[in-house]
Amino acid sequence: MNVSIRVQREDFSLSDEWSALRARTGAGAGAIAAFAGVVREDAREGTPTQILYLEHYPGMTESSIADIVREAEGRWPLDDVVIVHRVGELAPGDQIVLVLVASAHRAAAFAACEFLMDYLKTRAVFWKKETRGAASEWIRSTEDDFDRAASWKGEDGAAGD
Amino acid sequence: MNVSIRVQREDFSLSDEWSALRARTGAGAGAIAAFAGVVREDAREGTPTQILYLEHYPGMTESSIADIVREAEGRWPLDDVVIVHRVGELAPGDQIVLVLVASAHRAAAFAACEFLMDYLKTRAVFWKKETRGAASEWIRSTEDDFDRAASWKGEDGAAGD
Amino acid sequence: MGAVTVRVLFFASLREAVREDALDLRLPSGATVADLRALLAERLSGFSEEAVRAIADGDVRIAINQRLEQSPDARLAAGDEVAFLPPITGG
Amino acid sequence: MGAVTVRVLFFASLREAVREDALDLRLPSGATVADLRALLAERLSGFSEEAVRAIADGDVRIAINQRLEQSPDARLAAGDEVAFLPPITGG
Repeated sequence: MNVSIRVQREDFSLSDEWSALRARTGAGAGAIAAFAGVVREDAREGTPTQILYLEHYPGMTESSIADIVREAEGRWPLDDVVIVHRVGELAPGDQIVLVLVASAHRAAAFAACEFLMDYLKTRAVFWKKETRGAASEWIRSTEDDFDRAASWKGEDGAAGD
Repeated sequence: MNVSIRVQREDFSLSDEWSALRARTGAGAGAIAAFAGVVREDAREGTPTQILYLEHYPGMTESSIADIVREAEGRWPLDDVVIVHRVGELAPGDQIVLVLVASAHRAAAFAACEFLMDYLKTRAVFWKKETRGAASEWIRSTEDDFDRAASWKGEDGAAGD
Repeated sequence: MGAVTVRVLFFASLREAVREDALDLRLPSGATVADLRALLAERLSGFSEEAVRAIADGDVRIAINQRLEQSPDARLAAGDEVAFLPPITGG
Repeated sequence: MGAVTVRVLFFASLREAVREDALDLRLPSGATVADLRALLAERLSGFSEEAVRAIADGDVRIAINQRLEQSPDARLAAGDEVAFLPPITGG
């Protein structure tokens, strides 16, 4: 089982990640599910170009993602997981997140990929700041995501382990 | 809404399909889900190298896939769908199928991608023949897939339209 | 009485049994799918009993002009493409 | 009475309010998370009322050595990394 988790400012290449995963898994993993998130253009008319700034807690963010990958491994038979999440300033159209999951089974690959994305988008340790023209604000979730993050971490979910 | 459906003997390049889709969708589609199927190595010990031969009905196969893509479009808001399915002789490790779905919404992209794969793997008009050493046989589904295929096609589901 | 010519296609196991992927067949005007099955069975008898059995097999579906046709009483028209489809296995 | 030095980290809106991403703070031995909050509020008063409010904000969670710590009575040890985390928004 290969797990690769990266939080980085640089853009990523789906092609490169895909080729590397295919080279590792060969004919063993019959199913590869992938998801890429792209920063969306704001649909509201007349809004100035929107810049998204993402901040993370180096170490804690990665290890909390590693925890959730371990949880996915416990639920589904997985061969390979690649997660790349960007931080820093991003503009509409920029790639922001990539998840690749290889498994012998199609349903497992899909389910794990969606599970990991749901976690990343709502509960992973990232903060987002949105800038439109001169106005900037830190986005506040309406729900208390951190409580939920704490609940999956559980007693033995020490980050960094 | 772009829909691209190809049934072909040649291998496909996820990178090329991905780049083309990204160029078409730009910042509009925030979510891209992808699935690739790879011919699996037979896990049974001592089995000779397995060759898979896929046959289709040119025209009917593609148009029945187009029907199911239209059904997916009716269920989820989709921006772009790419389906490539290979036919002919395939060996373990060979790519066999690729589905890409772009949508503004993550859940829609995942659901439509999985829906399309389920259709392709069980109900699309393909026949499979497996060869192990000197023995070849056409695989028969245990369920009557065609009845189910007929049911989703419905009254006005004329192929080729 | 007039006649119609239809194009008959075979796939997968049936194609192998018949040893052809396509045939042009002349049928009397007003011929039905059932008539076509009977004519084919007759033509193939002595050539391949496996093909005869496969043609008669209820699991083999018919598509006319790439659309599934459930009724054995459906009439064939000149130029129709009639496909004999063994049970599919998906991709 | 001895003292411990801990490293305090601030993120996102809190980092901006405090205008620092990290501070080293000396606390009496046996100091708790609540003591740290109080000391920080005192240090920041007069500098940034926004920062004082944010530090006191119940929505701001504490992680000790990258692990969430719910209890205000948790004791700090020398070299601990204590992070103040505003509500996350996910990636």
